[in-house]
Amino acid sequence: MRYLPLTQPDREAMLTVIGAQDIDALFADVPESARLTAPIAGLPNHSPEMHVERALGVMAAKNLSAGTVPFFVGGGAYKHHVPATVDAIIQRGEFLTAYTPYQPEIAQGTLQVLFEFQSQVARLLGMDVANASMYDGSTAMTEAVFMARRVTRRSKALVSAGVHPHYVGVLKTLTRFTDDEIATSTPDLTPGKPGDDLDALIAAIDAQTSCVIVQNPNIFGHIADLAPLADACHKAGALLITVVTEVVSLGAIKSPGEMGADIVVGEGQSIGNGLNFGGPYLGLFACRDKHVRQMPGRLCGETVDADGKRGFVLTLSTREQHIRREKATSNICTNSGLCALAFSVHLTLLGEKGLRNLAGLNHARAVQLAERLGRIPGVELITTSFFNEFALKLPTEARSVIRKLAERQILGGISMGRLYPGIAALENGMIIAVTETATDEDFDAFEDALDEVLA
Amino acid sequence: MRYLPLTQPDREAMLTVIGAQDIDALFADVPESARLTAPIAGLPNHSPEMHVERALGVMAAKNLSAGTVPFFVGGGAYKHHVPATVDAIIQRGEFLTAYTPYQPEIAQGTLQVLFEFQSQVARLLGMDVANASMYDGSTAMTEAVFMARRVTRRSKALVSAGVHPHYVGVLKTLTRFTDDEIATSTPDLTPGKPGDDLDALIAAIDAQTSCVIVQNPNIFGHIADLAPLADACHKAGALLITVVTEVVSLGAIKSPGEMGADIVVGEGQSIGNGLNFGGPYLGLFACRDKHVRQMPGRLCGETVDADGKRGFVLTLSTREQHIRREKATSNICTNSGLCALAFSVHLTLLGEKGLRNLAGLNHARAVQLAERLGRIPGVELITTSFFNEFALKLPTEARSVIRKLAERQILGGISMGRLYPGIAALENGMIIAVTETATDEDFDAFEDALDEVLA
Amino acid sequence: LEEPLLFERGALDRCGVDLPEIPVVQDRLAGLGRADPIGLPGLSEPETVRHYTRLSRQNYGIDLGIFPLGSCTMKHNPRLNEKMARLPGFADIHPLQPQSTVQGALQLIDTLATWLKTLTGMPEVAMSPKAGAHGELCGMLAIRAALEARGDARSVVLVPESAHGTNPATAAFCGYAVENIPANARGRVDTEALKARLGPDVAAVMITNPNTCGLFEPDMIDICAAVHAAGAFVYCDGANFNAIVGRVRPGDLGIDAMHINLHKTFSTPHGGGGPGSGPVVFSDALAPFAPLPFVRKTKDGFELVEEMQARNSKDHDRSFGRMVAFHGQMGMFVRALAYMMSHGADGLRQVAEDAVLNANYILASLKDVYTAPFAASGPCMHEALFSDDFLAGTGLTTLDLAKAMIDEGFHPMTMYFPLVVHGAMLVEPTETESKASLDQLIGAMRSIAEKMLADPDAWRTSPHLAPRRRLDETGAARKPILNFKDLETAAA
Amino acid sequence: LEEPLLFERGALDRCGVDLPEIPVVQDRLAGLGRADPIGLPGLSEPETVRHYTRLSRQNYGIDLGIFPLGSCTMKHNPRLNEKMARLPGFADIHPLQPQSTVQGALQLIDTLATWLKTLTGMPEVAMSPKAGAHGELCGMLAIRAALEARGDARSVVLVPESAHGTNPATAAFCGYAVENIPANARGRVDTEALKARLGPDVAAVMITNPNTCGLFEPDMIDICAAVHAAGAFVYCDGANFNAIVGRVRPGDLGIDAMHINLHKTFSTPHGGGGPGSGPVVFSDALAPFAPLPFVRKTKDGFELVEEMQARNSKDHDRSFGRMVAFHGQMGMFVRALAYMMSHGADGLRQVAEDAVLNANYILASLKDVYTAPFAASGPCMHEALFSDDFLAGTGLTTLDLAKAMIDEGFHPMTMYFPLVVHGAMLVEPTETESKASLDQLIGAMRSIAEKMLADPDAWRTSPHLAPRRRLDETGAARKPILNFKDLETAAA
Repeated sequence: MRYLPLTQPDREAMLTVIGAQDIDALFADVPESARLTAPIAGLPNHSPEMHVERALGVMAAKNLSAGTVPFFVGGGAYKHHVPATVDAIIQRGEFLTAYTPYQPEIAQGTLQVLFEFQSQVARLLGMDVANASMYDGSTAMTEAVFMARRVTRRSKALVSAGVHPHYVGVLKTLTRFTDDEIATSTPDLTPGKPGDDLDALIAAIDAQTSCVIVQNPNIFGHIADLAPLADACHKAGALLITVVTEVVSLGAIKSPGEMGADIVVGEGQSIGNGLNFGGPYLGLFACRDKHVRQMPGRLCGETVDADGKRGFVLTLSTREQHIRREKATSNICTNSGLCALAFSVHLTLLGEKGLRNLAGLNHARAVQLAERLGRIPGVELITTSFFNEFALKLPTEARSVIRKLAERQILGGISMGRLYPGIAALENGMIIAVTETATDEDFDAFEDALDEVLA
Repeated sequence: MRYLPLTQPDREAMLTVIGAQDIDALFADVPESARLTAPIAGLPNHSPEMHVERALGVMAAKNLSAGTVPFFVGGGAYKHHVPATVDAIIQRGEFLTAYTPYQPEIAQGTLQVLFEFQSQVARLLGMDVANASMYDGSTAMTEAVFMARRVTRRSKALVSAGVHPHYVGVLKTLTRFTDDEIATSTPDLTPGKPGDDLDALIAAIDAQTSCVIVQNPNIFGHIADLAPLADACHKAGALLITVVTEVVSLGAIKSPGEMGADIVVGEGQSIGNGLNFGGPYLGLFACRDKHVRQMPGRLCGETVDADGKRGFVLTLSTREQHIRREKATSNICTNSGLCALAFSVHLTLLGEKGLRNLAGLNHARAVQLAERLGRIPGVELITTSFFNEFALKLPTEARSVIRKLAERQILGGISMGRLYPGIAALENGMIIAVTETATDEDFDAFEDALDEVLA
Repeated sequence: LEEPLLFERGALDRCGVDLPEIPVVQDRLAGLGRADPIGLPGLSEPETVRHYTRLSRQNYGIDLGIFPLGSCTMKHNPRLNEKMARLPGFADIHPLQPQSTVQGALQLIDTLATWLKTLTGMPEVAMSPKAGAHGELCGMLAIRAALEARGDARSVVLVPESAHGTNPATAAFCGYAVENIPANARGRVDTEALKARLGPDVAAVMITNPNTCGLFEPDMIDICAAVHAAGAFVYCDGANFNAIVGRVRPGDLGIDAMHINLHKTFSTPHGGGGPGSGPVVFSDALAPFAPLPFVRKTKDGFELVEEMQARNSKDHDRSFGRMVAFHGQMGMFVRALAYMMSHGADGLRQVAEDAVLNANYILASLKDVYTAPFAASGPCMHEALFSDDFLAGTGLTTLDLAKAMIDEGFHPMTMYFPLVVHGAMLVEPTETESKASLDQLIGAMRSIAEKMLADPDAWRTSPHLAPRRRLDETGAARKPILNFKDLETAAA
Repeated sequence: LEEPLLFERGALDRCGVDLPEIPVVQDRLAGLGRADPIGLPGLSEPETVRHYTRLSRQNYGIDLGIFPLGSCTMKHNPRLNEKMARLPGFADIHPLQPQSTVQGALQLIDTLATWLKTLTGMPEVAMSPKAGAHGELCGMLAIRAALEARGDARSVVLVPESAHGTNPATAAFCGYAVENIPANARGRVDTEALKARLGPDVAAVMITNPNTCGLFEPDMIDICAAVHAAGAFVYCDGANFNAIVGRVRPGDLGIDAMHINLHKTFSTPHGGGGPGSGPVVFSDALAPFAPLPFVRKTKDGFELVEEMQARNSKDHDRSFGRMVAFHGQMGMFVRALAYMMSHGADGLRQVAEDAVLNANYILASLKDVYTAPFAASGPCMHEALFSDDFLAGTGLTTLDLAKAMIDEGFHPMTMYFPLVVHGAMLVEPTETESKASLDQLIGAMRSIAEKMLADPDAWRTSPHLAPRRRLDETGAARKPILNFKDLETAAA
């Protein structure tokens, strides 16, 4: 039992101090009928490290990992190259094995990182203030809807057809038992601006509207100017919530803040964090100064210590559930501190210059591939303005195409049939993401295979 | 240039402070004809991290790594399971990126580790005192021969036929231009005690003999009682040098110190360190108290600071070349500090109990496999007393057998033909090591394949 | 040396990465290119490493010493877990890859689910919740969905006053009114008061067991039966499952839902505040309402069921829906399973025993000096509760004591929680502390207490030896500075 | 908290590993089983992590701040290198596996060899030496082998007095008498004295360039020509190659052999004292004598040549033999190649330029306060040399100054080396320090010097803020305690 320091003599000496006859005496409050007298049946006993490694290694080897094949899957999670430095830093025991910084005097490391993270996120999103992270982009978006209700005291949310359908699903689940009204619609595959229903949204805003939610770039990779929508929201007293699932895009395109958003939420996985089969990821959340006291999640603030030295603390905790209990702004308790650290380290390595170059590279490579694939007979490029992700319309059902590509060891993207099950109009759609990790050989292999599969 | 912090404006500002017109002015002492005016031709320019990873990953993938196949190669380097904790600790920046502890006040971490390492090694080898490590086992053995000459003022070294032939090779190279006389012989494959020439060595000791060098377990895995040899050495005023290339054996068999050795050297790779294609490894070196001032290599000692607190420093440096220059005991300068740390961490995790269990497991598994393979028709088990390694005599040339096993993705051991090229009497010999990492399935696969290859 | 802010150190034109050249293409940014400076300072790689390494050294972590935060459970984080989570087959797979290419990942989730169900004695588990509080939400959503499915609109959730603050917040989030149930003098739920309050308006009782006083609720079976008899459900907050894992299966007590904090009981790292992971086990009554997606074993392998309407599934047939964008905290699943397999059934039982033994050892060793409000009622579970009553008259409080511990080299215990005890100090050593470590902590706590009683005035301003003295939290909240504002400096 | 010794913390029956059960067999230990206690204390895994984490925090490393040790070259250690060295294809292969199964490893060695040969302008390289001093030995063995091969027994090696201590030690090891050559007033070899000493008894000249005063030897071409004319060889100590890499190819100067410290010029980590790696480049004259084994490119791939007698090789046909058990420091090769590829030809040139620029910036910024014995003779290379002459009369020395720097948060420079300068202080910033970092160091060094001159008595007992005050090194050497002796404690 390599993790358990007590020896049998230790245990006996301690029982003596306690005055208990045996360990069972310490479990006296457990009803007799519920006491297990032996290790639980049906599970193996303890294993050497070597055996655990072997067993998990066998499971891991059954998966086709992104780095080993031509890879073009996006849809809210992106494969970018993360410098080795990032992982080395987050594995420092002082970061990895620290708790929430409840004792700020001995947690300045975590706290200064969070303050820097908040500052980086606010700038990246073009907003005044960001929190210290949330679970992921989808839950951050739901929290934004609740925040808009608190700010506006209205409860109708209009959701663009371009928002990631899983994000919409989460919002619907978490508002199922609240008074919120969620208005959504289904996108179509009309070439040009897929998922772009900004005009319809502007028309639908009314005096009950608490917020309008748009994603940019949207689920089909399409990018739009949100300024007119922001104006319409503000005229009607509603808030514009913008979702960003590929934050690297903000090195190339105007930030939601610059276009007038009131709340910006995002999935921060793209910077510093791996794919990890969907988690842990990093929810970003930012808003305007005037709304900060309605913001959910942890916040780190600057202050001074008894000697007047600058220091950092968790602050505005009067919003939180450990103080407010049932009146809290949210039931959220933990954040994604370690993922936020990884994000912050990677963004520090990039800096303004590196982020702009990285974004420029992603965009240029995506344009190259989009143009190549768009020339395949029967294939239509649906998204004409995009950052690093675009949709194609195939001459056949995309789910089976993706499957056939996978058989050829190519992870070619996402079928819309998987994201929008049961909607026939979308089933030939395919979403393709291109990052700096894709090589020319990957492009060749993908193009050849797609040609072959569609032939 | 991600590793270079200076910006172009920085460089210009600094040149101004220096009063140099340009960077070339700082290289004014270089003769005109030797000044390169452009980046060196024939080499690529700088590469993104992503590209370096890809290029090295391709090279790495061309190798058959031990953990992926049934693996039985030993001969001075052993595959043991190293707990993940070991690597996590040696990657702490404070250990990894420290220099030789020349300023002990801010290097107590390294120094205390070395003191603990020396203490662990001395106990493991059964000796009074160990140094802070050397390059590897082979160079440590050569240093031991020189030390014996300093102690005895004699220069004839008798080398057992059971010593690793590469170690003997290193000794011969490094004594080629000294006055040392090295007496060696070639082993044979007589079943029972291969490489055991203790009686002949005892007979050969004379008044010119500075030392006798034996390896235990020897290159064929054979283990012997060295006490009679130690007595004979001591009677003749010579030193017994014992080499251990598989230090895990010392959890199961008597230490060289217990059997009377005067100097013990070893290869410490087995504990805490990976195979690494042969390096970096960890030379162990221990001796009796009375000879400590003739010992080569760095030593760490306990002392006190100005407040009387216990602390550690490098000591007895009057033996070393930075003080003694041409009169130093050795030209050795660096040690294997990081490998020593890995060794020490792993041995701390094991402790006495764990080491004994690990050794017991290695032995039991080796006995199991030896008995299985020994039953294959035509195969003869040559080594009858061993720890975790033994020699077989095959009915055919072993080099080609090993090659055929490798084609079947089994790394089956070492052919004696590779270790002793050109010696026909040994070419059917094969040396097989078994550690805790080999599974029953590995045994089955090996036995079946050997059966097949020999059929 | 003080470490400046990144924004004071870096510059917009500094960079710690090298990238391939950007091919020249006609851009497709629709005129939406970002023109203005973003204001993100960069650093070269060596400067980055140094910045964060120096910052890290201003932190305390479990790797440095005991972290006795009660109800937070800071135990050893094995490095094996980190290594396993980084295997490319787990770390480098996309949540939307074809299922045929992630069979090992689905197998891992299924295996972990089996362990959780077996250890809790519950028939179903939802894996996707991202943290403990998210798990509570999952459980309460299932309860409300189940009640609605039977057309039974109920409006009240009962929560004991010793509950985690997240419990009432969660119940409110699901649209329920929250009513508190008082504790009895022994630090447990007042069972009679609870039973008395049950009725047709009560949807559920949320109860933490072992509770936040570190005590087992002895009437749990009885309570569950009464709640069920009243047509309501029992949600158990499983934050303290580490105290009983392998010794008690919560399912045997009669509960309907419970979340499990993988980062507490199963040692995934807290990382300065997260990420967590909060799978929820369910009873048969709630299983059909569990969220999407989930993993199902099929004859050929494993299937990830993402959408109900697309399939004719027999299980989860009335799922309340999706809680997160993808499938949960895979990285934490790998770590937790590595931990479970390492311990096994026998080791996990030992975990609970040692955790409880360590806590009782602290309680027994300090109760003559520290006020121990419930010590008379018998042993505690995994954490020992004290209060600062013994400091009455000195003007010193729990806070002063906690800050004094910092100067002795220890992380303090949890302060002022649970709320039921005034000046509470909740000490949770966990099973991964040695006796020597506990003796050190006990010695320091005794010595501080004795010195405080002897000379109170010397102890009002600790810590003195930490990277910072006491920080002005009031000032921070009054005029919040949440962002580095000085763009000029960064651009310089 | 002070961290006790492992032997004071652990116990023989504690263990931080779990192992499979041992099958029962008839042992084959020939009655040589180890019966007596070994005396090795163990710790559980959590205790082990904590012991070493705490110890690590008593260390200074380049990750924490500048490490300006002259002649030691402490530059940034990229984590990419660590990651690459841990790829199983490099880290988990055995040196005696069949060559067909390690073609990628041999390719890596061959690729690194090509880089080294190209950067130095030399036709051959021996990869196996394990460290710089081992490389010197390799070079001198080749020289002696070459001389013997032509039947030319020579007996003397000339070494400038500013040489690294390993140089004379190595020459002596190869059986040569060592004679010192003085330095001139400009800190360079006295070329005339050297030439005057050349003769038929001189086997070689060992020369460090850039030398240990941080200066380039301007007469190097001339010296090499003279040595060759006298029938001798030039060994160049390449420890300072980082100052000229990409700007000067040592082969163009006429040298015959030079070792390259991979851990200095190419950033492999020092790890508190090693491991190093010291490949040696050779001229055509010495190439046939290079050691075994070596890697050779064949038409099908790569071959590792281990034994001369077994093959009819055309190259290395008079190899002086084997220097190490296997093939060298593979782990360091991977790191060094990752570093080289990252920088490329253009980046490596920039490395030398920035290293030299940084050193000159320090020299220029401090020479008005610190005595800079050779500053008048022009720029330095990669390191700036000062002496403590400016402290004359204060009773303070280089040592006091170094220890004062510790209290300011810096690692001191190299003290009392090179020996040619009394009270020497050798400062090498390397190219991986930013200007801000240099300005901090310069500021601190100025301030200390000024305060020392103003009030000498306040500065005799530094450091005060380090984990330890000044340690009694004399006492340690007089009665050496090299081993924890108290077995009883450990067994308790």
